[in-house]
Amino acid sequence: MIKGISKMRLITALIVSIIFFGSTGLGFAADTIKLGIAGAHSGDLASYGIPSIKAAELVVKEINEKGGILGKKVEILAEDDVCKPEVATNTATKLVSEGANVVLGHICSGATKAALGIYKDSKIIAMSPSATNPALTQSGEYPNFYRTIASDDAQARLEVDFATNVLKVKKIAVLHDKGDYGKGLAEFAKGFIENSGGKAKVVLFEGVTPGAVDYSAIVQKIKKSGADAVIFGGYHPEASKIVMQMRKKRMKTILISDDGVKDDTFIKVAGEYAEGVYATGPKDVSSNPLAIKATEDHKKAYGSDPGAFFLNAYAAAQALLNAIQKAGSTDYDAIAKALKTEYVDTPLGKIKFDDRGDAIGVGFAMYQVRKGAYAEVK
Amino acid sequence: MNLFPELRKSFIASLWFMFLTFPIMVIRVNTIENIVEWRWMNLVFVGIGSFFLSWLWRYLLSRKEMGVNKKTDDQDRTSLVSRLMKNKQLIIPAAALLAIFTIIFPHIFSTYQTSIMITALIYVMLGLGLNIVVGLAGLLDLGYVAFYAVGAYAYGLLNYHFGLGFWTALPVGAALGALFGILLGFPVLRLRGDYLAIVTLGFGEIIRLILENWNEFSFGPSGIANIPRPSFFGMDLSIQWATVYIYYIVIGICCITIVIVGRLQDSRIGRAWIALREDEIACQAMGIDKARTKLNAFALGATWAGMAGVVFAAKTTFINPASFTIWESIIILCIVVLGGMGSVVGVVSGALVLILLPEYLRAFSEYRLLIFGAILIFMMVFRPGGIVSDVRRVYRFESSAMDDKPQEYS
Amino acid sequence: MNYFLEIFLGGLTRGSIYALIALGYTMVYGIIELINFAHGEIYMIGAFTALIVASVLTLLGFNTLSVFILALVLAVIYSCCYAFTMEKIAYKPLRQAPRLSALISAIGMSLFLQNYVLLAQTSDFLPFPRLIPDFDFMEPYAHIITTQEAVILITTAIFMTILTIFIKFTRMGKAMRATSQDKVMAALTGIDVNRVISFTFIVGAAAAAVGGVLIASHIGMINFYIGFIAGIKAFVAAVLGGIGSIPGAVLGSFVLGWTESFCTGYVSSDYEDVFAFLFLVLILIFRPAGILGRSESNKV
Amino acid sequence: MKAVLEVKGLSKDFGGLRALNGLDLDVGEGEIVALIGPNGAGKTTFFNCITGMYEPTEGDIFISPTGNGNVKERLQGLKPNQVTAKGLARTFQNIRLFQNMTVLENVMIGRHCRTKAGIARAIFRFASQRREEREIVKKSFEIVEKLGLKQYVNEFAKNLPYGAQRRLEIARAMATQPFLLLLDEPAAGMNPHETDELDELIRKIRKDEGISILLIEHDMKLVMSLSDRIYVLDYGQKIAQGTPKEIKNNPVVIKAYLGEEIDA
Repeated sequence: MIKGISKMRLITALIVSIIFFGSTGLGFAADTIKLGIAGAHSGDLASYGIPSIKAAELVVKEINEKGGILGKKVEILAEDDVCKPEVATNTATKLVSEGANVVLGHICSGATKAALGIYKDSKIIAMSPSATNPALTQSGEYPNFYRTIASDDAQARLEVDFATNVLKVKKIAVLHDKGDYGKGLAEFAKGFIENSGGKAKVVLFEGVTPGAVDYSAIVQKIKKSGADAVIFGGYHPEASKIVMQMRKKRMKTILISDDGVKDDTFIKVAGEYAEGVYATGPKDVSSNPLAIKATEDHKKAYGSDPGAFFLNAYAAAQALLNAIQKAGSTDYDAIAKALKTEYVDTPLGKIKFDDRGDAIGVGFAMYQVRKGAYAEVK
Repeated sequence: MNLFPELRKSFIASLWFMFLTFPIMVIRVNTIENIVEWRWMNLVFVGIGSFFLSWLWRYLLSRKEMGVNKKTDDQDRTSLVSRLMKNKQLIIPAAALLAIFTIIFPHIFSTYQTSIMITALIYVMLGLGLNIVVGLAGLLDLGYVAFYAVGAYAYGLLNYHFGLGFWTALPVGAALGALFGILLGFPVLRLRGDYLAIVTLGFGEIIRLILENWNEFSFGPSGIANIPRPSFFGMDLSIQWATVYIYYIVIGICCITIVIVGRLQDSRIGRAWIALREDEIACQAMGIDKARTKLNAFALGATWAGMAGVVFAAKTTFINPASFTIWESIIILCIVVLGGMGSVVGVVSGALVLILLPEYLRAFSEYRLLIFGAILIFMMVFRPGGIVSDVRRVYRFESSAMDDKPQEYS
Repeated sequence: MNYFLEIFLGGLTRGSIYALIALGYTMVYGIIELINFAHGEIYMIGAFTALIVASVLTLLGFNTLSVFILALVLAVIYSCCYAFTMEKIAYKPLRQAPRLSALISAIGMSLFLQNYVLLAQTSDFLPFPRLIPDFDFMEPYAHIITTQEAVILITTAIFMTILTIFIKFTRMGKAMRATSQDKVMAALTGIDVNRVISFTFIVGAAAAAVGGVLIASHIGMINFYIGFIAGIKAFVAAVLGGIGSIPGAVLGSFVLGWTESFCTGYVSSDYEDVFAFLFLVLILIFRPAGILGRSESNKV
Repeated sequence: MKAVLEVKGLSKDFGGLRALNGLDLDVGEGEIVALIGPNGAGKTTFFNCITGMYEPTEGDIFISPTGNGNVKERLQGLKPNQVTAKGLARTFQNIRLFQNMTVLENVMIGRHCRTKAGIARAIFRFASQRREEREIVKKSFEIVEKLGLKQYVNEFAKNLPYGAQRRLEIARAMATQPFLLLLDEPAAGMNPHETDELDELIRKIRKDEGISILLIEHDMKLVMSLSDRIYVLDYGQKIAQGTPKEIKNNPVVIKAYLGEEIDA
């Protein structure tokens, strides 16, 4: 027994606080299929996480109106992980203990990596609409992970091929925002350029500090390196700051970036400086009838255009629920088999999943900002 | 409290707040589609809200002023909580009840609750560590997260390269923490107060930035994944049982920490720290080696942070630099100051409140941090000494000097 | 040579941005020895107020120059009101409390203001209208220094000179210096200490508001979080120059700005922040009171 | 009589200002020596040079602690805590007590340099550590009682009356078992009754503990009644030394204190 008086004082304090905060465990309602949704629903990356909830809500509403799946209604459990790994583990544990059958999420690669260990142990399939880190599927450590978006190396490959073959630029500066998404993509791009057989050279490889007050120093360095084009890995705030300061310094350097920048907010924030910027993004599906219907539903339900990764989340929700329908049960292996065998119609086209978890039929296309809007570059 | 002046003051306050929050609360501008949205309802809410809030605020402030005068005349102003702990009959049953509760906790609550409680207990360890540096020795350390990161990455990297298990990594993490504590302690020996704070803040950021940029060493922003959880005699456990197992490990470490910190506080070293906090020049003039005492404080504080880092890495199985930002240092500092500087019981309750509260405020998720900020201000204005203000040890001497034995009673 | 000049000017612009914010930190610290964590948020609120006012006015059809003036003036007024209210709520009751409690209260206020703007406005980035038109006479030098950078430099210089003159030669300036030396003695000599402290917060907030408007139009976008990072950097600059001394804050800001710029220009921008913090640590070890700070040796 | 403290040619410059100019001084075993002089004469600077707070510009300081023969040790260059460990304890002109610690704990801090318990012993609380702790508490309590502070033993230092705070500072200094006690204006701000008590207290300390005392004081009645020898300092220079009687009617001292006699 712990000796001495002051230890006793502590133990009384512990008891007071734990009783006050311990709330009773949640009982399981087994009569519904639980679709967990995990991602950043608050904080500065909320704009990437919230559209996924809306996408799932639309899909679930439609399915429940048609009588749900296997005769059960589908219920949504949305949990916020603020795109932080340590919060993601708590969120994942909560979804597992609330009995989620499948999980749509997480949004950021770091949070996804932290949570996947927990889903793997509890044999729960997780499908992310936006985590593009290649190691999630290629490392083979996460058999329960699927995604409805291509991985960074595919994006980097497309960006480098476009720069060297279509734009025929010789000197490329590769920048990133020191984040795991941005830096991962930039490293792939650097690798592809270096072994592109001398078609182009990496004249600069550096990270910028997100949220810095001023980028003129790095812009000067780009100018000094004589780069014809800049490949930037990261999100739109940093990209627009860099392109603005480049244009203000009358620099003509081309900017090529990733799907973190292929986002309408980029055009609105960068304004006329965004003109001519290239960015990779999911294949253009605006002609796909399902995509048009999904976007219409969103406008009708929420009165605004859908946000980032909306269509990917919509497709992921459909794929998950369709797999449960086809598998006839919420059993892990049955769903996994269904995902790998059954084609499913989604706004991203007819997709199926390869054995590592990447979606077949989902690829990237190159877009350019022309007259204030992204247009696909054939 | 005559009514009319209060009414007038509240009315002025409400007008003031309506003017103050007018642009940000009422007008929401969508510069993208260039439409301006006028939300007049917000103005009404602000007006009414501030009317009553200002009244409450003034009432509490006046009570605080009266309270202060009342306090100074009766010397023994120990707070309710401390008096509660003083009388004997209450302590023993409360302690027994608590021990039982902590043991059965993981079985009566869901894994989610246990995993939050583990996070809270990790912060108890961090709080107790920082308490030595800030609470006892009075050295304002804003870069404490650096040692936390050292512990976490020690386990992550050593496991990745040499396959070190949890139980071997724990002491290594603690030792590395202590080493970094001394390394970062040396340069700041001569600094005082806010300069010490800003240099330690600098160290915290330097270590995080090095972890973020030095890919070859620390895998940079992508971090280190699947760090093994402590296995139960070689047997890998399912998530539920692993969480329960980690829970008991953390409870064990916390109890050891509490015992050791408690003993340190009432020892010769502890008194030297408090003397250092009170008056550096007098403490040196009384024969205390200032440099060694400061380094002791830094090293010991950092040891607990190192151990907490190892436990954190084991619990989340994934670490990256983004979870060791300056906000962690600030949260731990708030725990120490809000809990009650220098008092073990205060720091423990501070950690439980500050970590569990935001989790249980999850219901109104967006307002979580707003309320948290308001609570910080409210607590500091009305209880600057923290929840449990540090009650010094008291010795009773009954008989005459020569033969009595001081009976410890605190 | 041209590259050196550009990096130098880049450092100057960055330094003047930090200076406008660092000023608030130094003055508040000089008066009540408090690290005003929420000062970064005052800078952000200034930017947001200007954004709102500018958008409303452009919709009502005002010409750009009057929009710029009005937005700047209103931003300053509102920032000062926020600073005044913040001081009355979070700091005044804590005058006699231990210093750490006031620090935690400042942290709480910073958290509160950030989320207040996040919830009232939006979590996304908002494009900031280009308030400062590009003067044509600056066109030929555009590639070295743009109009925004020039305006920032000039405004900072003007603001610093006005303030130094104010502190040195006016009655309130003397009262502020007296209060920063010794609050009790100042009160005894008939200075209304509370009014002086509020006034210091207001002047610090005005500088931050001006900074907020200029920087936002230079960078072109704002969100609820810009105050925090800029705040930390400005505080580092204030301590670098010797916390409590106004010329120190300015010098510290430019030194920090140059360190970061030259490190990016000649080493790598990956380690830009590491260099800035290493530089700070080295200076403080050898000059424990900062470059211009007066090291108060306490009498034995 | 053996000199426990010998100071030869001690000087101290602050930038251009020469605060101390070639001061020679010594204190015999068990002697009470007073150091007087107008304000700013360099008295406290002298104390700070001896106790290691300041680094003297020139001069030597030797000590040979009571009872261990005629061994001379140099003192400059030691840090204040080393000086105290050697056996010189001091009090401060403006009271520097540990405000939020109890009276007993203030005195226990004095025992610090005489005890050895480190971190490990504190954690594992071996028998030796517990014995040492009891020893510290007992010795400290004895000193507290001797200095007449028994009724304040668990009071916070900041809540003590002024006279009691002064005595606590002396108690704390005595806890370090010094052979030489340096008192910096102990009677400052005391009323006559308290000063007499202090006079009697200092005599008792010298008699019971055999501690020699070096005293800085303005209260001439106390100085004249207490000290065996007196040094007079003015503008960093020693202008006179000798027994109280000699100093009382030494013209140079009178001029320094009372200024020139202006003949009408």
